[in-house]
Amino acid sequence: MPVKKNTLRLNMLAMFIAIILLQTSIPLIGYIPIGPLEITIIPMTVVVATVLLGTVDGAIIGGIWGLTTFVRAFVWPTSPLAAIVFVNPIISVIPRIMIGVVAGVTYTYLKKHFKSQTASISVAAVLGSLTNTVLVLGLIYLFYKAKAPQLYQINIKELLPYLLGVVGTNGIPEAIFSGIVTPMIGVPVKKIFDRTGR
Amino acid sequence: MSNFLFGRYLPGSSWVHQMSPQSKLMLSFYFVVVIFFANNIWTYAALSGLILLVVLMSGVSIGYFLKGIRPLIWLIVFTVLLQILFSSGGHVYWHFGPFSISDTSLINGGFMFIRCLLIIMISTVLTLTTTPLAIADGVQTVLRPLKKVHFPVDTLALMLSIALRFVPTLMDEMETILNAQRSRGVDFGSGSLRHRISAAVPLLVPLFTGAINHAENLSTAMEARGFTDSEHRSKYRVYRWQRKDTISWAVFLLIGILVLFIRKS
Amino acid sequence: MDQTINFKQVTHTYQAGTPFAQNALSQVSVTIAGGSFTAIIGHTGSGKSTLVQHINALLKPTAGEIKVSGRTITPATTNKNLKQLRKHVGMVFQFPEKQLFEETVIKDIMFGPKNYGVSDEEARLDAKQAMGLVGLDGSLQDKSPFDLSGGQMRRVAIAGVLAMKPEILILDEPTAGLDPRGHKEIMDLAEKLHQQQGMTIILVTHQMDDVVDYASDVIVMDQGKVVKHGEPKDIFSDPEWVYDMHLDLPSAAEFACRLITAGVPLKTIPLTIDKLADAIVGVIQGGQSHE
Amino acid sequence: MKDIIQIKNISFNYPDQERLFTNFSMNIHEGEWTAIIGQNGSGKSTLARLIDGLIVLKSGQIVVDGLTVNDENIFDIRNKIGMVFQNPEDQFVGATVEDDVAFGLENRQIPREKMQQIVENSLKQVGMWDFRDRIPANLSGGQKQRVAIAGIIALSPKIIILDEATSMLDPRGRQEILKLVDKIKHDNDLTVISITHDIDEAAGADQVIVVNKGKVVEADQPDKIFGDINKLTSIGLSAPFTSELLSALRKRGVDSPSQYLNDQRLITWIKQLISSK
Repeated sequence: MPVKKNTLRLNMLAMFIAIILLQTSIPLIGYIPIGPLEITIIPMTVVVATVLLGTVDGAIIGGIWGLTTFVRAFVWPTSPLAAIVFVNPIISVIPRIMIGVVAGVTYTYLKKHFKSQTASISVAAVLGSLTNTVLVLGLIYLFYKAKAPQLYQINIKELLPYLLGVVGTNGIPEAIFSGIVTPMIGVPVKKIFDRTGR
Repeated sequence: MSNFLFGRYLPGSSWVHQMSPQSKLMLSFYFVVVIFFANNIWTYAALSGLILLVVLMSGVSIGYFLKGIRPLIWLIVFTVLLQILFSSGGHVYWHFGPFSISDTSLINGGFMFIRCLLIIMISTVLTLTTTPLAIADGVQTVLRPLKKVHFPVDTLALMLSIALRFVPTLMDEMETILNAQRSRGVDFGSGSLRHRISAAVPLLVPLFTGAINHAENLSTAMEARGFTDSEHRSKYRVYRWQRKDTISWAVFLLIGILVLFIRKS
Repeated sequence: MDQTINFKQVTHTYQAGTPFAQNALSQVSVTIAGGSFTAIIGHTGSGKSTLVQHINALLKPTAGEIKVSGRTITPATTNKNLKQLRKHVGMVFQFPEKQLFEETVIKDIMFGPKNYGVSDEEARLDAKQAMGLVGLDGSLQDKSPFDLSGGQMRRVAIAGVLAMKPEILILDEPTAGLDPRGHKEIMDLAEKLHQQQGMTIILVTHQMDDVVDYASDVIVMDQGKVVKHGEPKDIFSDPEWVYDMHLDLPSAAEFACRLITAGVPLKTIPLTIDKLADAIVGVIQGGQSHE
Repeated sequence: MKDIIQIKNISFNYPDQERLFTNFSMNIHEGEWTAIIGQNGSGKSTLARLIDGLIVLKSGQIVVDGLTVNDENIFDIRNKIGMVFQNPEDQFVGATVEDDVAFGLENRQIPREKMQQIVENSLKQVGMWDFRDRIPANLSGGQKQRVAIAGIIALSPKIIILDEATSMLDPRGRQEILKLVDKIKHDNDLTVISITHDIDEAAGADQVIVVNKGKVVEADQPDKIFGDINKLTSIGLSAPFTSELLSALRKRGVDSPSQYLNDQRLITWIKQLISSK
């Protein structure tokens, strides 16, 4: 139904925010624990939102996830890692925003040059997911290389290899699965979405 | 399943309940910042005293708080252990590779424990005494000055309020979808990693398409009720600044200054 | 296999042990006969949906036990090995079209059988057969389910359950939101499955006309308890009681009550239009013979 | 009687889809309850959206209370029309009951003091004032529809359109909502358009418009339409209970009228039949 674009956009964003809030609270649809690690499927949501709504809105949804991560790091951390790392708003928010940006730019580019939507979404998802991992890693390194973090007077420098290891081992399978599963979600959902835009 | 962060609000009419959400929000933030400056027994004592006062004024039983902290206890223990094992300096009792235990690290570990507790306590008071909606309104009020630079504060607030309103709806739908796919033979939460991640597809596709339908129908309904844009609307729900807010701010500021004076420089 | 479903002293409490605890079923003992067409009625919140979700162990009892197809479900039942049970007990939820997710109609219908380890070819055959059962044209199989009309989508979803070849089929308000034609098609399908395939049908509904038209057994629930269990004529014989349960009478029975109030001497309360017409004709002819 | 809505020769289709309406015309009388019936996919709901300007017309004209539906008049027209939609969940915008009723008032920038009065008054009219601080998750479908109706009363419209507003409710909830709308119609002198496939509801309307495949099949009083069971079933609808009963009696050799009788008249007729024998 051709309702006004701004109303529809407002509500689409609201629904995705609601979904992110659900995913950060319910493990089954947000995190898949594997041993001591966990693979999060929220980047897939951010990528799907980006594919539907565009780069800017994807970045907004990513940012909202980041803010949720930041607040929860204080109130209700999902893992010890979160309690240490994500209390820094730059580490919790910026990489999440960048998922939307990178996935958006990639998807927009690929969509123009390649026919296969599945492939476009897949590549956008892999790059989006990797962006998250690389940026979180990079920022941890940047922030904790030199000085101890304010909150916990710990000498994180010693912890650094461990942190990088955890994030890295999470990040690789996360990217692979993002690439496989995101198109399986994104293609049918995009179909429905395009129909509402008419 | 519905008993997570949204089920935490406890209705009541205590002093803390009656404060405006924007000042509760700002004071919680301020309190966390002040915690960063605490570094000796006296500063922690002052802050602990303050939080005790807040808990008393919230009318919520202490037992309820402790219950809330229980699931986080391992996390706190882990963080404290990290603190103990990795902080350096002082008289070293034991060390192995990168790990060491010293008198300083033990004291730091203790402070760490109190610090975690304080942060959890203040945020718990906030969520127990303030509805998610009021928190969203509080955010809107706090961000209001940004309107001057054309930041769409009201749009953001409306978006947030609609999102919060739809969380229970989507959660119900998700539960139904989960049950429907279980009935079709999906085993959630077991099997290989690949299997477990693929299991997200029959959950998320219906969840997303449902959400898109909600967004579309809601847009139609909103426009039928005269909605055009979010920046030109009057506001039904207004939280007024009260004397309780002024008094609370005064107390918090006082303790803040006190902490700055008695901290180890 | 014996399809009888046996509830023994089943209690279910949602969020047990929290301040939000809610008793949804209390000490329910009831037997649903294999091969029956049983309707479960009761006002919103009476525990109907909670009851049926125990039959395929989506919910487990807080106390008591359920026997289904030779399996016993108790509070200690784990989530493992429930697959076989769930294959036996097909469950069609309210607005089942909301569970569709696959690229094509046929893939979506094959999803269930494949989860039970059936080969691709076999799943495809089962799916095609299910499409025929629900009256979906074969030409639709490669379409996206999202391109179909609402009524067709619902039939795809039902086919997805039937393709698993269940012996017991639970339908939770299967006609909600459909127009009269769609309504009749779905209900006729349920009857066909019951009569031709001998399936046990359990229908959760608010539509009393469907209860008298299709069901042989009725379970009435109120506040988490089974308050009556019997044939439709037993259930609706006491209109006062039916209204006390916040339920309606079938249209014919309701109209009959109004006729009686208006002074028409009907001896019983007929449940269907035909019976009502017979009764009225009876009164007319009875009147004639007396004169 | 004045026609409060005139639909003149409209045509419409969704992009990439078959033509839904071709040269479609109909009128709605002021102060009446008009039922528009037809099977799913017959275009009933689209019609409601066209009248409220929620979808843009391709050709033809719709006039609502003297105003042509176009971009210029759209807000005046939406002030005159209140719509209740099918899914109770998807029209509840506010976080709580009172916030939701206030939503339409906020859009019109009504000052807060006045809003509080109107919200209270509207919620009392639908019997939901005691539920004012509930969140939607804790309300039944019927209660949500009541709130939707309160949100409409708050804007004092002249026309209420029920777009299958009761189709997702249980029979009790359905009756309660219809009774409520009827009361509100009388108290406020409103015109009601009910889009429905509930035949027994349509049988109680002042005027019935039967729509099939984008055309008006019939527009008349229920008496003239509901006698013919075959015609109704041929377009996917069912007949009202009383017509079914008359037909069953006819089959049993009872000489029964072919026109539609409502419940009361049928009871009277049966009584006469018995006493005359």
